[in-house]
Amino acid sequence: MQEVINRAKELLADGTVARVLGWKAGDLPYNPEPAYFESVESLEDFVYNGFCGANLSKYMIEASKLEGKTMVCLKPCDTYSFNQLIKEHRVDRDKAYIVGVGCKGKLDIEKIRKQGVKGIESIKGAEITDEADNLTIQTLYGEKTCSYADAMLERCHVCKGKEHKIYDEIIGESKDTKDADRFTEVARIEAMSPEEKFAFFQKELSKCIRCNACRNVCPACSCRKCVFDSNKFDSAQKANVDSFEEKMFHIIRAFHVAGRCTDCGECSRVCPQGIPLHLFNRKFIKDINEFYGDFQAGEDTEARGPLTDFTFDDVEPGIVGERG
Amino acid sequence: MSKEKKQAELIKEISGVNPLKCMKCGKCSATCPAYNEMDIKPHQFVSYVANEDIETLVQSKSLWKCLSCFACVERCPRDVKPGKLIDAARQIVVRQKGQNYLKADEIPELLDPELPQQLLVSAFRRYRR
Amino acid sequence: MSIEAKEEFRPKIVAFCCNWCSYAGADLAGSSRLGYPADVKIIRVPCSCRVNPMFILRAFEKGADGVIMCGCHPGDCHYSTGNYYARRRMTLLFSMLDYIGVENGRTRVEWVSAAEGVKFSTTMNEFVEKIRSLGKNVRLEDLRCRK
Amino acid sequence: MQRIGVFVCHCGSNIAATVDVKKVAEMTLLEPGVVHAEDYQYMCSEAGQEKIIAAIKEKNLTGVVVCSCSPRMHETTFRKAAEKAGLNPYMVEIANIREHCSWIHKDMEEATEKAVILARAAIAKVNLNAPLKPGESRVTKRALIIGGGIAGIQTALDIADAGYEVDIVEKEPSIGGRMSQLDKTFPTLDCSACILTPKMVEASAHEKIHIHTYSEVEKVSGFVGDFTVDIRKKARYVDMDKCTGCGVCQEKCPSKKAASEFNRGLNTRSAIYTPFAQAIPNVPVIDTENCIKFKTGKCGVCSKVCQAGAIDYTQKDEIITEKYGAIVVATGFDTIKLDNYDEYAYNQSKDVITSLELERIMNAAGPTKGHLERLSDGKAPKEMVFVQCVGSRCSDDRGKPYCSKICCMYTAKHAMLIRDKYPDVNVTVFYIDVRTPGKNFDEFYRRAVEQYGVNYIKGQVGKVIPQPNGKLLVQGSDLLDNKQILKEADMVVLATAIEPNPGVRKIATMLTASIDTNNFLTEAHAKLRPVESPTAGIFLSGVCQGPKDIPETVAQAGAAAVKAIGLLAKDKLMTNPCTAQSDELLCNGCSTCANVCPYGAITYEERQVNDHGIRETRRLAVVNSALCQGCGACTVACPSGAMDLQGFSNRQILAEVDAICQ
Amino acid sequence: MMKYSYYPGCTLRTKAKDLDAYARASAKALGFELEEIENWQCCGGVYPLGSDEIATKLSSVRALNEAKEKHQDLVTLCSACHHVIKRVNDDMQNVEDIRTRANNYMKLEEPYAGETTVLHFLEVLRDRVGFDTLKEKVTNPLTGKKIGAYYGCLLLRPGKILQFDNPENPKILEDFIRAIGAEPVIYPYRNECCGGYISLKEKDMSKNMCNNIMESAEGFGAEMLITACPLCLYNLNNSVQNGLPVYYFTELLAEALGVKEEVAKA
Repeated sequence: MQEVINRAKELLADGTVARVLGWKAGDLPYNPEPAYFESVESLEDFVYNGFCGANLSKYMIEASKLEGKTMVCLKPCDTYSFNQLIKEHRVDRDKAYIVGVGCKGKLDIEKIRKQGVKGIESIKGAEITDEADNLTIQTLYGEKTCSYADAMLERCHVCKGKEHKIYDEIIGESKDTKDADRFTEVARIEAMSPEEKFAFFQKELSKCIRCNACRNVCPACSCRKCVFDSNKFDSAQKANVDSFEEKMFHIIRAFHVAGRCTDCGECSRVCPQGIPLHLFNRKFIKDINEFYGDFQAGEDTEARGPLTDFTFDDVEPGIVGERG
Repeated sequence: MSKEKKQAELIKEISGVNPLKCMKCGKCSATCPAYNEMDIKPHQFVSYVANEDIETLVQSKSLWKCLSCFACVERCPRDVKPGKLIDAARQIVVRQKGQNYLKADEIPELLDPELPQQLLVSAFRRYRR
Repeated sequence: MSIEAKEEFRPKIVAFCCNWCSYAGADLAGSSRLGYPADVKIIRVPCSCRVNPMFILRAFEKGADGVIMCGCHPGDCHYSTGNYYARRRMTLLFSMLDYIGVENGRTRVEWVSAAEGVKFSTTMNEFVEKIRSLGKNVRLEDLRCRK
Repeated sequence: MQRIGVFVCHCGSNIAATVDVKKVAEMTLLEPGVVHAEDYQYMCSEAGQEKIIAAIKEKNLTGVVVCSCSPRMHETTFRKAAEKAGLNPYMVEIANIREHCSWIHKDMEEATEKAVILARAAIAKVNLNAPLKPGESRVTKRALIIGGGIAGIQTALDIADAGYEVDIVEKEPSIGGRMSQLDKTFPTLDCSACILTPKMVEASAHEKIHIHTYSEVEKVSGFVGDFTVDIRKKARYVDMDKCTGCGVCQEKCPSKKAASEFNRGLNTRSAIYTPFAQAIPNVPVIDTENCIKFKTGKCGVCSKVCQAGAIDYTQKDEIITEKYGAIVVATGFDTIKLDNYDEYAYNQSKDVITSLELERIMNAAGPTKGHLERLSDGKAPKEMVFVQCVGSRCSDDRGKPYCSKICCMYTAKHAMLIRDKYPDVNVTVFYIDVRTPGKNFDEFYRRAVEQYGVNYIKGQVGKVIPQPNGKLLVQGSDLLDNKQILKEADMVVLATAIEPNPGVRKIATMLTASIDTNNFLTEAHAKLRPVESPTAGIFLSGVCQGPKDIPETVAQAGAAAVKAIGLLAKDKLMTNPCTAQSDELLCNGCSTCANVCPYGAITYEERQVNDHGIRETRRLAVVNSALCQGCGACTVACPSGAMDLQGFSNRQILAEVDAICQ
Repeated sequence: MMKYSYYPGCTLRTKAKDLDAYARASAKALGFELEEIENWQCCGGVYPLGSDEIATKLSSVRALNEAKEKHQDLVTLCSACHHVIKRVNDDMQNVEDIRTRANNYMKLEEPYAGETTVLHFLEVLRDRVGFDTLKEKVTNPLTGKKIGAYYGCLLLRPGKILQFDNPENPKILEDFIRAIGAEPVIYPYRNECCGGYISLKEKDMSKNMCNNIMESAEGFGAEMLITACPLCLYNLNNSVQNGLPVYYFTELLAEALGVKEEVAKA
């Protein structure tokens, strides 16, 4: 962390960048939040630890409009989103100084809580340089430990790799934390009967309160104005009126980001209701891989997205029924 | 539904043939190796079914002269398959009790020591219920 | 069996037809008097690639029991490539609908050329039959909008 | 709120017999925005149009819905009528209650109910319509003809005579097509070459006609009035400018074993060759597959003997790119392969031939120098049998379901010519039906029977049985005598079905011209627009559209030329105003729309916008409405909904969906 | 050694034992084995054309299913069995009604839906062994023999379903004849019916037809005929006086492979 801060200070001091986009500590030990730092002094508040899951790519859309360069800290998986945003002309590469920060998997406080850990005062082992395999948690009720891996975000278990896809420099080591197949859950649902599938999604989606947190955090959902807020489709909605509208919102959202979604998992991370929203996006990713060949959005800034491309002998939509 | 119509429908159902597809080119009759033995010719079979004159058809000698060699089926340009119609008509006859073309007591005199099993088996299948 | 006579289920079916092939195919079905149930109502779009998944979901929301999209055969699109994009879009959309438990068969894509009046009619007959066998769309419709 | 008038057409009894038109009019009056509704016998008639005009004027209508036949029939008619009354034509929508309703439903109640719903959808759409103005696009005054047979040649001559530049692209080394292979033509028995070659010469000498033989269309882009086409000129290995056509190279070429395409493989040709003596251009090509020089590197005889030094083994294929306002397809036909019909013993016996092969045999320049003889042993035949409908009228997927149309007549021709030239040869024709509609056609066929004594037997042939003595036993039906016939023949001629040239599918795809299951190009309207493809700017000439004989082909070729001239005569074309448009406040500038645009009609600009007080420079999509053809691919690709299609907007289509699902 | 399920059929057990024995011996010489399926029942000799008949198709389905369970292809030798079983298999693949009803009768653990590949012995020679390989293995080529192949009707038709060879101009037997070193004689009647099915009751008629076949083959120079069908063999032999000799193709195969003697001894 200190290395990043030192470098940020240098870049600010020599005028290479006008500001630094990183994280600052929140009110609790496990909720750091994205922040801009415009002076060397303000960097005192900079933090970077296992709880800095937030993907800062999307902030660069606004930062690209500002005067001067912005130093942005991107984890390996965040760089996919950044690439995708470059491809869509939403961020200006020249306005960004990308520091690829090391990552050994990010933590999910909910997972820690689910292990029965309450009244958290401080957490040790979440530091990025720390090689500890366990987290030591100081709580009101005494010290608890839990393994780092068990506390990781779902997305880190299906890590895309430790490589930064785009950067100006890299600070710190990264680790590939993949230990699961990312399509297991999708495949499990696919194997259900229609009734079970419907019941599953109805149960999950009925929790939706249309807070739009998923949309707001999503680096692919970067429209100036969402269709669900405009009158172009008579679809401006305030809240869901029935179960269909939730479905419609989430299907269309997933459809709009299909072929563009890098599977960064931010939607599920931020959902206050804990809806596994990434299951929609991953379904499309799985289908795209199966139907049109493996594709990873954000791998580079050139490749044509699968929905703006075709081959003469693509599968017919009837495949859905035939596949059963 | 009249009896004739019913029988015609039955033949169409059993054979899966639509006689209306026939364009009366005569290729079936041109093809048939048993043509000269037949009183009603293969192409006429189609017309008899289309005209629902099944009684004449089932009385005809042709029923028993057809070799089931499928040459007409293979060559029919309209997918009408007269051979299937003939077989269906034969089915109608043998399914009616006592209408066997081959009587059990006829067999011994027809037998010869070289006769392959298959011939008897198929004769039974073709001519008896 | 209930004592009351069961009212025949008349599905609501929306058919999106591209202007150049399928709409003309439907016209040909008409001029050839090749019937299909009145449950099918056609919406003319310039090309199958004009069909937004929103339109299809909206139809279901408003109570459609089935939605079919027809376009030119791949390779014959009036706009060269429109139906290729449409094919990918619909494949993914249908797959998603299947994924969330909407019965397979409520959606369909069929390529019908301007010369295929027969195919248009057969397709619509088949589709209506399929939707009738699936029954009312209860999974996706918006109950508020039913009269 | 619009003020909408609804006009319900009876179409005589076409609609009114199944749809309660009065009720439709009545019901639509209840719809929002509708201030007027009426029904009339024939809305498309002068009087009907007057009614629309009057109502627009009297009731200040801002929108019109006509419930009638398909918009593909009369949308333009009604839009013009609205325009006369001062209403923007794009404020008119059609509810198709004929093709999509009255013609396919029987029950009045049901049909009426559906008609009302279709009308509602149209009304809902008109409520959201906005006036549109068409743009203009230019017309390149040059036509491309694909195919250099009689159809292509005739179309080219007619267009060129009207003063426009024409390019003919022909894939063979010479123009002339199938007609150049024929010996005589029916029903007047002219020599085919005698009437064709003057036309070939005329075309090649015409200053406005540019012939590209041994060439193929490689790529087509653009749209009506403004096509861009890449043409591949295959390497001939002979310099067109230097070659004098002396023919010495062909004479001296040591490789003479290649099957002659022109003679249907009945004899051979040299590796350097012109397909026939009157070839245009009279410049040979080298067939590299059979050329010793190309196969082994040795030889070079042709180069040595060529006085003009025209042989150039290093020639490469060349791509030329040209712009055209109109394209005419004249790709013609070939006979089908007979591999599915071995009962006729075509593959088993040399003496069973197709009619086209007989043309070559009868032709003085053909493989037998015009003598009728058996190909197996060179003997003169005494008994000839002709079999009709070989592969035609077959619905069993071995052959073609359609009637090839020309066989009855050319078989009568063949029979007559043989009986005339060789009176001792007996000719028997097995036929299913003799079809001779056409001027002097039936008379022609009757002459074959009455004057020339050709024996016509009604019935198909089941099998042709080669005999040990070299003869052919023909087993056929005589349906009129109810007999099976066994006839011994020396030669059997099969009237083989014709099919569109196999390459046409690829061409149709490039042109986005629609094609039917038999590979015939589809016409814009089966009766009323028979020489136009539904794709604007593409015209059809000859057998590529359906089987036809020479007079019909020439007539259609002329018709296609007139249609093309009609297009080329215009300086500008009104473009479809139903184009895409981007809402600059919603556009993300993400380029997704441009990625799916087939016309390259979307570009990006950095522009100042004022978004609710926020002034900033944004990257924005801009649609070039002259290039946009209005497919709508971009509108669905656009995630924010910034891109919308005029005339088929998101809200209009949703309104239709809502009205139907109501 | 490659193993195939084998369906001999009734006649090969009785009157046409030779056809069977020569085939097995030849198979061994060629490196594959015919494993007779257990408890096979007669196929019925005639494909039941009536689309509503199920019971008469069940014996074929049983044989097919047994091969499926053993994960083997099903080989037949008799033309009639081949015809019946292949067509029933096609029904099981493509005719939903027949498939459902047959499976209802059969009560199998896993329903049968035409998964088994049915091969005629000749198809094994052509597609699996290969005529080139066969040619190499021939030790006793029948050089100089002019042989006419007699196909009859059951092997070839309906061409679309049997997918055996071009029904109007077949060549598999001719290729076979070449492979065993002899010279094929092509004659037009080789795919015409011999009238076997009616020979029981219409002797004159079938005699006439056999004569046509024999005369045509003889006319083109054949010295003998070979066939795959016991019925054709019987009929050709019995209907024509002093006609060409007719053999099962397997007999000549065994001879060419040098295993004929073994069979004769056994």
